[in-house]
Amino acid sequence: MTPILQVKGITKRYGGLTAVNEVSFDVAEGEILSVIGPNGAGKSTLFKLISSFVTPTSGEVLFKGDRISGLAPHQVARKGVVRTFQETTIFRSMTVRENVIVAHHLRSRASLLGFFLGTSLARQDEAEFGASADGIIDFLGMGAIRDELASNLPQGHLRALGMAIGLATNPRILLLDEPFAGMNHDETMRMVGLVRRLRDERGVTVLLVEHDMPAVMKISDRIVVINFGQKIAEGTPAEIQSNEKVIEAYLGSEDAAIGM
Amino acid sequence: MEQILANGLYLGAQYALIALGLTLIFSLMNVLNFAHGQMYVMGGFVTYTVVAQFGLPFIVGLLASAVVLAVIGAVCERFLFRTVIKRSKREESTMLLAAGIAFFLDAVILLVFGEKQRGVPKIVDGVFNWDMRLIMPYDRILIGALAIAMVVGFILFMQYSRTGRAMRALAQDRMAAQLMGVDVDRYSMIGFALGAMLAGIVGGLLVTITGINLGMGGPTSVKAFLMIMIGGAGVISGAIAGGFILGMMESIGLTLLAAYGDVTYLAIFATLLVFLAIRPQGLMGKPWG
Amino acid sequence: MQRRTFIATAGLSLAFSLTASVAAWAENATLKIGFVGVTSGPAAAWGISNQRSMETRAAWLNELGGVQIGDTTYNIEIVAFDDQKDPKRAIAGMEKMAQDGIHYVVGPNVDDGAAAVRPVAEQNGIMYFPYAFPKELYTAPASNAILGMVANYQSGPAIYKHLMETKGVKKVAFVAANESDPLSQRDSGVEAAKALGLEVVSDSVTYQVDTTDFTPVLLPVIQSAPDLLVLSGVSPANAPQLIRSARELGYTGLISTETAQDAQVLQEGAGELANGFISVGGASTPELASDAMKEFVERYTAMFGEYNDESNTKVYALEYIIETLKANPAAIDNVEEFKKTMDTFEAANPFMVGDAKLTYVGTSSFGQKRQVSVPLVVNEFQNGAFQTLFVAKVD
Amino acid sequence: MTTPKIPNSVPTSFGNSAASRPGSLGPARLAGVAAFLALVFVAVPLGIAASGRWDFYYTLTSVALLSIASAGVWLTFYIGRINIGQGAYALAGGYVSAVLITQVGMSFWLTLPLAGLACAGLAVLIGLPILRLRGVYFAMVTLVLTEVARLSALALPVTNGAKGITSIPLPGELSVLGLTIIPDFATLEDPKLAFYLVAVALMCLSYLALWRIVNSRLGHLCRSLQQNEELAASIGVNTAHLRVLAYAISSFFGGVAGAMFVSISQSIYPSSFQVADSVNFMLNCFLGGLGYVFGPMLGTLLLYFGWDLLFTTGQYQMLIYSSAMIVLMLVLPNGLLSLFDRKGGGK
Repeated sequence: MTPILQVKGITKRYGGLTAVNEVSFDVAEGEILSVIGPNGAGKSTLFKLISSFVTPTSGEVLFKGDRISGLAPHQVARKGVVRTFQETTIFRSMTVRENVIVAHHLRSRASLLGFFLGTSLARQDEAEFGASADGIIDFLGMGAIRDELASNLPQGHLRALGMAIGLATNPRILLLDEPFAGMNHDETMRMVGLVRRLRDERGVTVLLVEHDMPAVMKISDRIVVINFGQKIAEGTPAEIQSNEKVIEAYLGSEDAAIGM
Repeated sequence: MEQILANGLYLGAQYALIALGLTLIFSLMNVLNFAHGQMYVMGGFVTYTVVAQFGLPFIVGLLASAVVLAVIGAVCERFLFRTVIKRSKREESTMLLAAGIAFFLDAVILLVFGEKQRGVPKIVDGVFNWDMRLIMPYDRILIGALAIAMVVGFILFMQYSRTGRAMRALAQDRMAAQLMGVDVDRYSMIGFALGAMLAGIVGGLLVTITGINLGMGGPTSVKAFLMIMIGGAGVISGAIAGGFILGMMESIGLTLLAAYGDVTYLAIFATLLVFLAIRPQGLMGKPWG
Repeated sequence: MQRRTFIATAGLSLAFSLTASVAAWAENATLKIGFVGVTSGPAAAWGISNQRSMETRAAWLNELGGVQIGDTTYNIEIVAFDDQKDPKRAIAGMEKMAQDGIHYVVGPNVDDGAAAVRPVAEQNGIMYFPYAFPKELYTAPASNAILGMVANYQSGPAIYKHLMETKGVKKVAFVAANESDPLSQRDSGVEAAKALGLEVVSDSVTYQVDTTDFTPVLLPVIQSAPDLLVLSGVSPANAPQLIRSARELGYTGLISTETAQDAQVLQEGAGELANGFISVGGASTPELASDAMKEFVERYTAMFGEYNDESNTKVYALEYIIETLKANPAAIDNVEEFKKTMDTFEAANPFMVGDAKLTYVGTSSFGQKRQVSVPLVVNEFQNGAFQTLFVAKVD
Repeated sequence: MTTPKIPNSVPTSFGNSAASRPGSLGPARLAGVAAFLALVFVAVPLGIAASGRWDFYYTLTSVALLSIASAGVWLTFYIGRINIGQGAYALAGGYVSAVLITQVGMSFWLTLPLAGLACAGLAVLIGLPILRLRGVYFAMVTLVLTEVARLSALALPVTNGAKGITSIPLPGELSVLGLTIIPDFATLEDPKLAFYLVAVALMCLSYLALWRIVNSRLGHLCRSLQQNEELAASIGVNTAHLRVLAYAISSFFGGVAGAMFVSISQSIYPSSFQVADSVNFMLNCFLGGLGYVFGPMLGTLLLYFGWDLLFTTGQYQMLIYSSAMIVLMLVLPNGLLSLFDRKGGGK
């Protein structure tokens, strides 16, 4: 089976600095793949390269065999490659439900003019978006805060809302940017469960960039490790945990010990 | 050619000084001060009153302009902008306030100083004439030199004085500055006063050459906006560069395009639009100001 | 009425005008005369000199017991509207005048405003006296506008001709601000100069009104080496700077303009360099001014603290309205009567010495009498005051 | 530059929760609309006839037209852009109408939508590069745009330059299939009432359109853009496209208002709409409140009438006007309509 996403020799240079250097890996359909690496390893840049918020200096990203690097972010999203944001990026002055509804944009069948005129197709769309949004909100366990203004939410909920927004676009592959950052153990475990269900129940392929080792080990089917912009290892959690290079990289950077 | 450069340099020096005050206020408080031009006019009239009406020396007039405008600036910040910034949900609301202040100053200037063009006699007579290649009246050379000195003085002040450093910290990151123990309210007020003062000083300087009238406020603000767009909003070096570039463009444009009549400013604007389309943050600005 | 109690810079004036108004406020009827023009913002100077000269003259007439028109004695009340130099506001002002039952309005001060109020004036039967030069305002089918001064296309040729004959001017250059009024005046000036056989060496240079340094503007003009530099439609604010820059660039020829200037502004802004500058003035040069004009200047100064030389011309509109109404009282609320009277109207000119007359002119420029006859006085600036160069008449 | 703070009050809710379906007219809202229409089309003319204040017709006509232009500015605020350039489009719209009438001999009623469309087209050309700018940069560029429009009007041959276009005929008859919908204005004894009715009808249409935009998906997407452009892009919104679309609609409003003004003054000059007008359009929006669809209408009414009412204060008019503006800003920095926030959100 061809991989759903292929990263081929992607490189990004800023002036003299090479943030990402010749990184290649594949993501198979229906898998949860994590990209890890010490601070400053180039994870964020890699993430932006894949979601096409940044254009690569060389190399390319293919989605289902089509090149997506170089496209505008909204075009990439349109193909089914959708990212969430590291910061708590949401539409702050909308309610939770409005956030999710607006994110249904890609599923519109009616044109903007149709929506303006309130055609029956547009009304059908709106009704569907509402129902779908409610479904997503319930799925993520946010039913109680449905009509809360997003700017009033605590951080854990914001992260979930970010994911809900991503889900609303009906993605084939969801790119999660540090979904566990700043969470305590319980919250992390709940989020791990959510991401699993995302894949199991909705068939969404997940690629995540993360820092939190225990969570990554728990959640991932496979892991890609990068350091200093280069891929140093790839494999199952068990393989990564015993990889010399990886241990060295993490010890060398005095970052969190691995796999505890 | 020499003439064009000299004209551009002279214009640039005064423009830079105007832009400095505007950009200082912008960098500290994110306020686009629509009333900047009116403050400049106010400064001109104060100097005029002191010099031409009371018969005091020019330097006294200049000092009076500086003091009056600094007070006006401080009052505006303390009692108007601070309140609105705290209470408003959108920071653009300060634009409405600034426009209101511009109207208000216009009204005050009309009532206090009248509607006529005013000017003070030349402070130095004579014209420097180098073989008809470069003609520059001495008073213009003096004012240009003074303006450049002020720009340099301002940079040194921002670079080395305690107040200047505190303001730079504030401009860089308000939050961080607060954490580092910078008294944000106090330095915002000082910054605003200083910005207004700069506007007043330019007014005072130029009243000896161009004179001053009620109508110069609005257009001056627009020109100052142009300069900080060219250089990059909220960046001191950008304001200076913007001032000199606009001065040069005007000088060159008026000479080269004279035969085509009314198009110099149209050309400048068109260039600016193209430039900003390529480089939205101006020459030296951080992206998005 | 409240308008009379202006608090001017001198506290004296308050007391003066208060007593004046109280003394004169008998049981006279009130005749309202309107003013729609710009009295705030950048161009405030134009409208303010209008409004103040009207108010000064009105207060003075009221103090004398009012104006007798037909069998009724009226006190004059000036109703002023600030249009902020916005044509849209000017329409609102004219509507306000119509609402107040006013049939005679002075203003607006600029071309766009004068054109914009035309429909309102015509629909509501209002005669108005713009200080704007577009000919279509005064030529048929338009008939409600009366030009309140001498147009530049009338004074220009007179000045050029005079300078050709007396100073041997052959080459002329024009500079104008990049705005409607000055540009139109430049174009008609160029036309007039060419018609007189002058060589126009530069006519494309313009400047932004907010220019702070005119050297780069004037450089190419001076290099074209004209004998006469015409500052078309120059505002009093820009004139001294332009003169100064031209002189500092070494220009030694003549400089002239067809707009009215203020002597003190010239003196402050350009000093000696302005000597020899030729402009069009009102009727208060020492040779021409009657005692009434001198008293007007005194009263104006007492009321508002400072005189404005432009008011020499601007005092006339009100005088024309009142005198025409006196000549035909039926016109007081019927402008058609006013128009009929205009053709034959003649009255003594109180502001000029000798037996000068107030009449309506404009036949040769507009094909109908739609212009007040004010003396075309061409002045030369010398050491802080205007001296009369020559006086001419417009027909 | 930080992202703008956004009003907490949500102007409109959307989705099909029972409370308010998009675009649905509940009985309360329907009554409000009916009352408003009755006010502008019946009560105002009756009131003016009763009081004899005929000059109010022009004042209110101006308010209606200026509020249309302001509505456009408001829409650009809605996508998070401070627009101080609406005067440029009003001027352009005015010139399009004037040129088509005087040189092509087209009916005014046809030039009205054409003026709007021409401005929308112009906005696409200008908007493509400048809409990439944000915050004060966009604000300052648009401010310069008004000046560009004035200089272009002076320089272009088709505009008749400095002399302007004058003696433009009044709007003629508008008839469809031989049925007269609008009579020839020149045959009316006094076109004031006719102009007023046309202007308020246009205003009602414009605000209906604006209200529909805000309450339809287009409005929701605009709001998403205003709040976070990156996130909007990540959910598949073509942000560049949407910005240009909103800006074009905004400029359409400006063009229509400008063309209508030209038919009233029967003349246009390069100075007919100036920087001061552009600033005023923006102020109208601020004053009314940026979070409320009807904010710009109220703001225009207040600012315009405020100046008019101060007419009797003579030379202190400007002083009082500006002081009032500053005080208002201090007391209600979020716009007049924020007064109603405590009672549960604006309209």
